[in-house]
Amino acid sequence: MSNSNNVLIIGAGIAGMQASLMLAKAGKKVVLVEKLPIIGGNTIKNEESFPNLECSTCMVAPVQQDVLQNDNIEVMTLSEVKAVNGQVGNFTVTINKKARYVSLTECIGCGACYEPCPVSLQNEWEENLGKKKAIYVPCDGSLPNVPAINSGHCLRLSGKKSCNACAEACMFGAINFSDKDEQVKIEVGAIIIATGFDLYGGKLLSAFGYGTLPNVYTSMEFERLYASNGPTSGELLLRKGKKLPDSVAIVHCIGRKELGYCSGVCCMYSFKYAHFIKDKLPEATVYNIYSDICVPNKSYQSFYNKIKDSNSTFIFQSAPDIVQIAGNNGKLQVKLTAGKGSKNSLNVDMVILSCALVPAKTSKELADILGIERDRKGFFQTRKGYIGTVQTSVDGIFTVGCAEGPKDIEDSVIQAESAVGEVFSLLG
Amino acid sequence: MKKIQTKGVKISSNKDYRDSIVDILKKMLQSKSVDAVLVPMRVPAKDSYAWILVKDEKLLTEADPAAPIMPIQGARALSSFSRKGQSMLKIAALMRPCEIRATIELSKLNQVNLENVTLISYDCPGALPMEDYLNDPEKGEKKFNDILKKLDFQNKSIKPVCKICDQFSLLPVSDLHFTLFHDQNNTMFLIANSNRGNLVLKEIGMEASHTVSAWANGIQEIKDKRAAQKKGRFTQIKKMVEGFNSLLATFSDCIGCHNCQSACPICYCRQCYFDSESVTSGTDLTMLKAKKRGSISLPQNRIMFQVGRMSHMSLSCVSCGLCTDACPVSIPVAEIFSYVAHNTQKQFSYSSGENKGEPIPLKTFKLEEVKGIQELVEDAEA
Amino acid sequence: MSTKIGIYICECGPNIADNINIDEVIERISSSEDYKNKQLIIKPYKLLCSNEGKEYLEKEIKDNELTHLVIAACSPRDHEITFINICKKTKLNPYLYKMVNIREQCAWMIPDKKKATEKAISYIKAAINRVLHQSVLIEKQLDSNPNVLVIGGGITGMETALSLASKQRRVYLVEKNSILGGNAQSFKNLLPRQENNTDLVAKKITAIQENENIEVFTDSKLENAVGFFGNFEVTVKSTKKDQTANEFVVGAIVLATGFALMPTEKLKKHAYGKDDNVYTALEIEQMMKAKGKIVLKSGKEPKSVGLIHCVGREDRGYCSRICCNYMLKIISYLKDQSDTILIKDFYKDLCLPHKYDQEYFDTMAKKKVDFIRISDITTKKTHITYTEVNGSKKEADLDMIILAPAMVPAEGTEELAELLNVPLHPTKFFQEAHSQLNPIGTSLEGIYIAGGCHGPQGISESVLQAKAVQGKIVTQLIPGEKIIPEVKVSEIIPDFCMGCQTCREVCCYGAITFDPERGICVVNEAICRGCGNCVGSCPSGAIRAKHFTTIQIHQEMKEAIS
Amino acid sequence: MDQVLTIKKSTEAGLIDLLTYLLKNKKVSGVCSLRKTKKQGKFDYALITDPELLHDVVPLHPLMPVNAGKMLSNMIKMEMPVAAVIKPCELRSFIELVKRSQGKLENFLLISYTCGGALPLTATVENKVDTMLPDYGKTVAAGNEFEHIREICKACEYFVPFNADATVSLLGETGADSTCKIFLHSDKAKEILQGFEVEKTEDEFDRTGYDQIRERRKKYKEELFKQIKIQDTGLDGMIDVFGRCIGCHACSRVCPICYCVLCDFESSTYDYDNTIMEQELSRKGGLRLPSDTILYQIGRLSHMSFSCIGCGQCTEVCPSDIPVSVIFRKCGEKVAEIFEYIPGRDVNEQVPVTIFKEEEFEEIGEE
Repeated sequence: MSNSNNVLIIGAGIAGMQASLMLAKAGKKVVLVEKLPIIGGNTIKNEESFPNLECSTCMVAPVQQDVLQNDNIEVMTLSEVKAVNGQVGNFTVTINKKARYVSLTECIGCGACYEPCPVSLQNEWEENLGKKKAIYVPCDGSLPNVPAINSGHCLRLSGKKSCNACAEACMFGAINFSDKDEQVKIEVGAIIIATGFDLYGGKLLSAFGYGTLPNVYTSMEFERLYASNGPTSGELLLRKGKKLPDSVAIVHCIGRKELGYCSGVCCMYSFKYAHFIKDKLPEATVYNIYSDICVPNKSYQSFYNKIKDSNSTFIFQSAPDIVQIAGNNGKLQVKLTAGKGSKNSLNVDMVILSCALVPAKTSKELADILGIERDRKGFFQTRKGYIGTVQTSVDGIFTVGCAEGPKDIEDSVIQAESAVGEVFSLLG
Repeated sequence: MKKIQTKGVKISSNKDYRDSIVDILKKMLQSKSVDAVLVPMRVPAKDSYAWILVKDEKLLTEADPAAPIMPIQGARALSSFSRKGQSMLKIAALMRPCEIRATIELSKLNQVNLENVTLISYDCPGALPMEDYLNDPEKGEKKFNDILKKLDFQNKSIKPVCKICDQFSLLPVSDLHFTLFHDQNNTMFLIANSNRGNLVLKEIGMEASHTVSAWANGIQEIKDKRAAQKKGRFTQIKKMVEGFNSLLATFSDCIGCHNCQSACPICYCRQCYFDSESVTSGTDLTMLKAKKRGSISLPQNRIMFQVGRMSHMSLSCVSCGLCTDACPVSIPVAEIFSYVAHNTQKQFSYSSGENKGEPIPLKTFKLEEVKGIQELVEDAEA
Repeated sequence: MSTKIGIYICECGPNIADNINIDEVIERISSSEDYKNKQLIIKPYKLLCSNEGKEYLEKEIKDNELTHLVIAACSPRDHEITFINICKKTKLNPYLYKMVNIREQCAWMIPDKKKATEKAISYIKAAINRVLHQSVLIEKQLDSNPNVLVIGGGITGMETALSLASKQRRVYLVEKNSILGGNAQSFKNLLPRQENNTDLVAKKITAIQENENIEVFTDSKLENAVGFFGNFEVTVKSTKKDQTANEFVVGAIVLATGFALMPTEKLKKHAYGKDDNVYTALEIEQMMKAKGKIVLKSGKEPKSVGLIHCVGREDRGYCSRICCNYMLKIISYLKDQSDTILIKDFYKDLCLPHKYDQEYFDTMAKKKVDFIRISDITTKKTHITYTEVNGSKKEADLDMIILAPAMVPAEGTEELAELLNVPLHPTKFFQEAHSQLNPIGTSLEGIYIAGGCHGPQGISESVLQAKAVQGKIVTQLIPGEKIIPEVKVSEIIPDFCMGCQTCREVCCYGAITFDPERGICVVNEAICRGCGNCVGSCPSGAIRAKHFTTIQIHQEMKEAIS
Repeated sequence: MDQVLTIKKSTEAGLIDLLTYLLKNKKVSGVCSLRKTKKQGKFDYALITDPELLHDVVPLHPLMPVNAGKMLSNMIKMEMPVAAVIKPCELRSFIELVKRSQGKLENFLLISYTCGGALPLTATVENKVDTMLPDYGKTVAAGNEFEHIREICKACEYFVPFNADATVSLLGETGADSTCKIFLHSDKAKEILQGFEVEKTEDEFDRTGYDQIRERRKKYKEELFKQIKIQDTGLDGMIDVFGRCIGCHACSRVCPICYCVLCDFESSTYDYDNTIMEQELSRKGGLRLPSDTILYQIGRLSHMSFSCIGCGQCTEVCPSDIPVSVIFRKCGEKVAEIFEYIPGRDVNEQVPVTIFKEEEFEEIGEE
C-alpha cells in the first residue's frame, strides 16, 4: 500500500466536505475534486434546512472555511476525474482542471471586476432565475470567494473583441488571461464518490405545464426564490402577472411513479416551503397535494404536525403526479381526480412541483471511468450481500450521500462518516 | 399542601408555656431521640438573645423557647452548624415559623443539611423590634410576657412585618408544632406533622389523642385578619416604591452598609455579587460616569444593590424582618422586600419555604414560562 | 519585560483604505494621552492576508519583540485563524492578540468617511484596552486512552466493536442479557433484500469471541462513568448474584442500547392480549424463526389476516420508518406459505424512503393483497371497524391480526442518560449533538450514539451508524496522540464559593462537580467548553470566564462608549 | 508660611465660591463634597464635575453618612486632581489608606476644616438637621461642643487637620457667618488657587489656639473610656460588652481601615466542619451559633485598632447598639501610645505593624 495515506474525494457537497475534514484531521492527505468553481454542493442552495429550519449557509459556511483552510486538503475546483486505473491502495487518477483565469491566492473577492464586464449570461446555479457576467461567482457568499471566467462567452477569450475591462478594474492583478486548462495525475489509496443528486425535471415536467406556464416552478427554482442571497433576495416574485402570489399549490411526488421510488425528502422540503410561504405572506393560502406523508426521522413528524395545524390545507390525491395544470386567464388551474368531498380543481397563482431526486448527470460517465456498477435507478450500487456498507463493487471505492440514493442531509453525513471508518479499516 | 394533622398531644400544666416546652425538650434529650437542641437563650448581660445548641440537659433550664426578639435568624444559626454536611448528631431546632421556612429555602441551596434535623415550630405571636427592646430590655421583657400571657396576636408593639404575617402557625414542613392557643386552663397541644415527628413523639412516650380543630379554627381567624392587614399595608408600600423617583426617595437615607444583606438568612453568599469585581471593577470609570452625568452620588450603586438583592433573593424571602432591625437608618426594608416577594412568588406560583421538594424558580423553568415569554414577544411585535 | 503593543491596520486594497482615513487613525492613536506611557507601534499595510503580508507581520513581531498584537482588518470569520497561526509561529501567545473588524463594521457599513474613521478609532482603542487586560492562556495537552467502551451487544454494538478493535485499541463490550445478538437475532429474513439471517448475527458473535482485543461482559451493566473525552474511568457491574465489578479507563463510550417495541398495555386499544390471535410483528418473526410458518394459537393456518400499521404513532409523535417494510416482509412470508390467505393491510401513510422500497411494495401489491389506506381504525377481538381515507366506514372479521407497534428506546435508556448526563430527544431517544453536522455524536465529547437507541431505523442504517462511530473515533481518538481541550474555560474562585451548586445544575456539559471536603464547586477544565452559563448563574460573582473577564469587557466598552 | 484667603461672605458661601472657581476654570476635574439631595432634609456625598450643579453643595454641614476617606480611596485614575472637602478624621482615614497603597494623594486637593463634631445618622433620619443647624453654628463659633453631636466627636482631640492642602477655619471663628478664612498650606493649593481674586495675606495657622478646647475634649474622653470596663475583666468583660453582637460584620464594612476584599473572619478558614463543632459541643455542653462573634471582635482589634481614627461610623451602623468606636479607640490608643503613633498624622510615618525599632527589644528584654 504505497500511498495509503492519500484519499480522493469526488464532489464537495456536505458529505464530501465532512469526509475530507475527518480524514484530514487524522493526518490523511485529501484531494477534493469539484466541478463547480465553488464548494458547498446542493446544501448551500437552500435557505433553511429541515427540521429545525436552521439557516443552511450559516450552518455550512464554517465547514467550508475549515475545508479551505486545512493544509491536508487540496481543493481542486472546476475539475473533473477523467481516468482511474490501478486497484485499492494504488489508484492513479487523471484529473482535468479547467482554467479559472483568476488567481486563487491574489484575489480577495472584492468584486470590483463584475460590474465593468459587458457580457451578461444566464446563471444556471440560480436555476436561470438570475443573471451573471462572464467573470462571475455563482452567488453572494460563495466560498472560495474568487470569480471564474466563462471562456466560451468572455469576449477576449472567445476571440470576439480584445476587451480588458475586468483586468483594468482589478487592483491586485489577479486576472490572468493566459491561464490554461491542465491535466493532473495523482496517486491515491481510496476514492469516495460524493457527487450528490440532480432534480427530476426539464422536458419530463412539460406534462405539468412547466416551461410553458411561467408560474410553475420546480422545487430547486423555489429554493432560489426563497434564498435571501438568491436572485430576488427572498421575495416570492412571480415570473409573470401579479407580483406576489395569493395562493400556492405544492404538488408532491413528482416523478415518483415514473422513476419507481419515493425520494424520502420531498414531503419534508414541501412542508418547509408551506411554512416559509405562510411566514412571508400570512394571507396566502397554501395547498399541499400529497399521497403519502413520508417523515422517516424521529424529529420530522412534529414539524409536519406544526404545518398541519398552521392552516395550510392538505388535499389527498392517490397519485399526485397525474394532476393536470392549465393556464386559466392569468391563474393556474390544477385539475384533481375528484375524491369524495374534495374539490375537483384549484385556481392558484403559483404551482411548486416537489420533484424527485435523480442521479447526477455525470454518474453514468463516472461509473464507466471507475468501473463500478450502477443500480437499476442509475445510482451507484453498494456491494451486494453486505448490509449497511458504502463500499462499491470495486474494492477501495466508496459511494456516499445522494450519489448512492436519495436521502436527507443527516443520512448523507452518516454515510460520509462511515466511509471514513471503512477507509481506515481498509488502509489503516 | 400536605393535610394539616387534626390530632395533638394535650399538655396542660400550671407552668407557663415556655417551661412546658423546655420540659418536653428535656424529655427528648433524655430519651436520646435527639442528641442536641437548638434554642434561643439570654446572653449573660441580659440585654439580648443568642442561639445555643444545647447537649447537656442541665443547660436547657435557662433556655427561652419563645424569645421576644430575633437578633439572629434561626436558619442562619443552623446553617453555620450543618452547612458542611450531615452531622452525626440528631438535632432538634425550636424556631419561629419564618425561621423554619428560611431553613427549608437554605436546604434547597445546599446551605443546610436536614438529614438529622427535627424542625419544631410554635404559634408565633410576633417579635419586638430590636431598637425598642435594646433601649430598655426589661420593659421589652415585660411587654412580651404580657403578649404571651394574653396571646394577644393583634398587639401594636410587634415588628411591622409581624403585624402582616399570615404564616405564623403550623407549616407543612415542620415536624412538630406547639400550639399556644388559649383555652380557659392554659392548655397547649403538641402536633406531630411528619413521620419523624411521630417517631419523636413515640420515643418520648406521648400519644396524640386530642382533636385540635378548635385551635385550627382560631388560628384561621387570626390568619384572615392578618391577610386583610397585609393587603392594606401593601397598597401603602406600593406607593413608596413604585417608579424610580419614589424608590430613590424611600432609599435616600441608605448609606450602602449592606447590613440588610448580612442579617438576611437567604443571603448566604460569602461575597455579595454587588461587591464582586463584576460590579466594582470599573473603579476608574467613576470619573468617566461623573463627567457624563455631571455628578454622581457616593458610595455608588446603592439603589442597584437594593434592586439587585431583590432580584436575587426575593423568591425565597420569608419576611422575617431582620433586615429592618439591622438597618441603621430605619428604612422599612422588610416590608418593601415582603411586598416584592409577594408579587414575584405569585408570578411563579411558588411560596418560599412551604415544601421541601419544589426547586427554587431561579434554578429551573417550566414550559409555560417559555410560552409566556413567547406571548410577551408576540405582543411586543404586534 | 515591558509591554509592547503592535497595531497593524490592513488597507484591504480599496475596501478599507477608500472609506477610512488611515493616516488620521494612526496619528490620533499614537498621540493619544492614554498610551503615552506605553510602547506602541502602529503601522498600515496594503494586504495583511496575502503571503507577503504574513511574512511582513512575522518580521514585525520578531524584530520589535511585540508582547501584544492588534489587527484592524476584515471579519474574524475570514482570517482570524491566519493571524492566530502567525502568533503561534512567532511564539506570541495567541490570547494576547485581538482582531478588530473595521471593514464590515466600519468601512463598508458607514458611507460618511469621517464617521467611519471615528468609529474605527474607537474600535481600535477598545481593542488595545482589551488586549492589555488579556492574560496568557497556555493550551494544555492531555494524553488520551485509545480504548473504547461499547454498551449494548446487539448488531450495532457488535459491528462497532469489531470495526474498532485493534492491537492499539482495546474494546470492552457490555451486554445486559446473557447472550449477544440483541433484537436482530429474532428476525428470519433481513431487509432490504431479504437476505437470510441465519448466519449474519451468528457470524458476528463468533468473530467477537475470536477477537482477543474485545472483552465481553454479558449480564452486566454500566455502574458508573466519570471523566472526560480521552479519560473516562468506568465501572461495569455484573447483574448476577456474584456482583463482580470491573473498573477500567477508556477514551470514548458508544451507546448502542437498541430499541424495544411499544409497551404492550398501550396496545390494548387493538385488543392485544385480550384475544389469542392478535400478535405483534416481532412475535411473528420469532414464530417464523422457530416454526418456519405462521399459525394461530390453535395451530391451524389462518384463512384471513389483518395487518395494522402505525400503531402508537400518534402517542409517540413520530413514524417508526421501517414498519411498512417489515409488514411487506410478513406479507411475503404469508404469500409463500399459501396463496389462498386473504390479506388486508390497513395503513395511514406508506413510508418507503429507500430507493428499492417502492418496488418492493409494487411487487407485493401485484400479489392480490388488499391494501387499504385508512384514517381511523378500532378493533374488538379480531373484528376490525375502520374508516377509509375517502370517509366510508367498513368492518372486517379476520382470523388473525398483526400489529406494527411504534419503536421506542430500549428499557434502561433513561437511567443511562441520567448516569452519563447525556440529554434525551423529546421522543426519549438519545439527543444527537447536531442533526446535520454531527448526527452520531452527543453534546458530551467522547460519547457517541448508534443504532436503535439513536432513533427508529433498520439494520442497514444501524450498521452504517456503527461504522460512522468507528470513523469518528478513529479520526478523533488516535492512539498515542494528545488531546487539546478548550482553553477559554471558566474558573471558580475557591474563597468566594459557598457550594450552593447552582452552577453545577446549569452546566450542560457536566463539567462542574461538588467537592464535599472543601464544600465548594470545581470546574473540570478538560470537559468545560467555555460557554459561560455558570458565570452568569453564580449569585456571588465567584466564577470568572478566563478570556472574557468582566474587567476585560468593561475596559473594552469603556473605550467604545467614551 | 501659609497664605490666608479672606472672603467677605459666610464661611460656607465663601468655600462654595472657591469650589465654583476651581471647577469653572478647569483647575480641578471634579469636586467631592456633601450636598442636599432631591429629597428635602436628606444629604449625601457626591462627585460633581458640572459647575452648574454646585448650587446645592453644603460642604461644611456636620454630617457623615459615610467615611469620605474610604470613598476617595478607590478613585485611582484621573487627569487633574479632585477637590475634596472632608473632615479631619476623614482626612486621617485617607492618609492611613494611602499608607496601605489604597489611594493616591496626588489625585486630590484636600480641603479640611477645624471640626466641631458631626451629628449622628438619626439626625438625618428624623429630618432634624435643618432645625439643629443654627444652634450648631453658634456653639461651634463659640468653640464649644454642640450637645447633640456624637459621643465619639465630643471626645475627639484631633479636630484640627494635620496635613490638609487647605484648612477652613470654622471652630471658634466668631465672625464665621460674615467672613470666611481659608488657610492654604501646600504649594499645590497656592498654585491652583493663584488666579482666585480674593484678599490674600501671609499668616501662620496657629495650631495652639485650640488647647483649651482640646483639654476639655480629652477630659470627656477619659470619662467615656472609664465606662468601658473591658481591660480589667478579661473574657467575661468582652462577653458582657459583645454578648449582643450578631456577627453581621457591619462595623468592618464601614470602617475605612478595613479595606480587605475578603475579611479573614469571613473566609472559609472559620467554616468549621462538624467534627470540630461536635467535639466543642461535647466538651462544653452548649455551643453558641453562629460561633466566633467575640473572636471576630478580638481579631479586628488586633488587625487594625492601632490605626483606629475614631470616626464613629462603626457605632452608627451596629444593629445591636454596641459602642464599638469607643472600645476600639480606647484599645487602639493604648497600643499606639507604645509606638508614639497617631494614625493619619503624617503619610510618611509608617504603620507600627510594618516596622520595628531596636529599642522595642530592650523593653521586651526588661520584662
